[in-house]
Amino acid sequence: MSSPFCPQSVGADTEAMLIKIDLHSTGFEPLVVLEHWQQAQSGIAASAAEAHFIGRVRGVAADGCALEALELEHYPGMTEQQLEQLARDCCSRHGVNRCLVQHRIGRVLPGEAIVLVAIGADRRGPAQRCCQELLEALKHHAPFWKREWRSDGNREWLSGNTPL
Amino acid sequence: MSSPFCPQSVGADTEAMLIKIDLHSTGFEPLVVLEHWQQAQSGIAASAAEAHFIGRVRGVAADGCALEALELEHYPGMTEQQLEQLARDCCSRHGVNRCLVQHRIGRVLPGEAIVLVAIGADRRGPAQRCCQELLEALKHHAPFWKREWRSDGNREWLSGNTPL
Amino acid sequence: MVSVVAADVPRVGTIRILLFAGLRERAGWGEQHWPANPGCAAGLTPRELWLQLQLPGELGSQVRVAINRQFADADTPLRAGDELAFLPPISGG
Amino acid sequence: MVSVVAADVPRVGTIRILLFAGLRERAGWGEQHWPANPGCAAGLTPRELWLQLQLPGELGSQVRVAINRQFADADTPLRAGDELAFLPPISGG
Repeated sequence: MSSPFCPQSVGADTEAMLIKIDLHSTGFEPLVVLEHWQQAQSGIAASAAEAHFIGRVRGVAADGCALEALELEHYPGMTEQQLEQLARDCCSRHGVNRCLVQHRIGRVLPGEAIVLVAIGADRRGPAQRCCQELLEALKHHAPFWKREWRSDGNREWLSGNTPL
Repeated sequence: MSSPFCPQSVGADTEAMLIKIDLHSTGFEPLVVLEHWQQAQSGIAASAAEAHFIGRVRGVAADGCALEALELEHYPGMTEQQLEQLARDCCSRHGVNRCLVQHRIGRVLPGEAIVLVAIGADRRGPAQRCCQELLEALKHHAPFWKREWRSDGNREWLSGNTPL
Repeated sequence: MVSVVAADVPRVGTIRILLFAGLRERAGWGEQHWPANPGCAAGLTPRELWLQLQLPGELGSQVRVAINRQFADADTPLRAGDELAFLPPISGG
Repeated sequence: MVSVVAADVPRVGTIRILLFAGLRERAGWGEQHWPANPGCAAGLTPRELWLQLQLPGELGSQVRVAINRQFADADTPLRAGDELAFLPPISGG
């Protein structure tokens, strides 16, 4: 149904998929990055549904010791390529059009953000599911490795992720 | 295992459940609210996993017409009580300890935030699941009603939520 | 326990009835006080009031009941001083 | 297509082999160039290199293979100029 009083909107469906991925070798502020990301989506064009996830370094190592820092090694070149591919696949599977992935590399301190995933979509279900799924995908299929620097002097490479 | 070099941390488990709920009769900025909420959790005490959801008013009404505004009526007194109860139940079910719910009332414009749910937890699974579940709970069990003010002059009460 | 907003002191011996949103507009009113002598309201339920007030729509499938700001069964006996609300389909978030 | 970072120009006639994280530390090296004459590397696979290099751990169950920065099967024939990486268990995010 269309009338002169009821113009059809040009919605998010017609926009290109927008994926932004960054690796940070120093600290980043998730909310500051989110603000810049949102500013590119002003007014009516803003996503009706946005799901975010922020992961931070715990203060405690896997063995219960206090943690001094987490070291994040990665495979330069492959990491970026994999993140891009995982994001693109996940977004098109869920039909979402906006995706932000930020990941730390190097030495990360307790309380600092390691990862930020944000998804913008027209519906809450796809936004939430895509955010969850992309987080799992990058945790298992992007070439990152964590080493714990413990306060007792031990340095241990982790052989996997914490349980979901 | 405990040694002088390996003090046991006092983790989030021992903290009380922290629930913050607000109704806004004028616009609120989700990222600003989140920033204040996060500032209460500084340094190592910051949640290792944080899941957010932001819902905004679409520019298009249910019938495809352009939307001028969304009117949000609620049941003062019951709304706050219900939100508190839903949040408390959901958080204790998922074992999470930090919860933020912000909801608009009154006249809300396209692009403006209607709802923000944020959950802080020690693990990503509980954070994400609790955020999703609490959003569904408040959409169906907190006494809010939306009326669309359409650009063709129609004013229509919605009889439910958009599909998940 | 009866919980009320400061501006709306309950009238002794009445049941305060509230309607919201589309239901309020279809009924043409948003608030009524129904006489209910203390001790004599026994047996009066939201379902009976719904019928007596000839409210539009279907109680149960579409319209939910809250007594004193808690969801309640439509067959719960009401007491003088209660705040009863009929809630059309919720659409928050 | 061989994709390389600017600082690491591939040596013609070799396969560049990379190790990471715990695997690199246990092996005691992070990068090697394995001779592979163009056309003559046929048949040489990551699995064979893994055995010849006597790398620690288990290929497949623990260690994954990437060829030219894409996950690949450990039995994929390698070609001169390829970048081969052995990836210990991933723990990102």
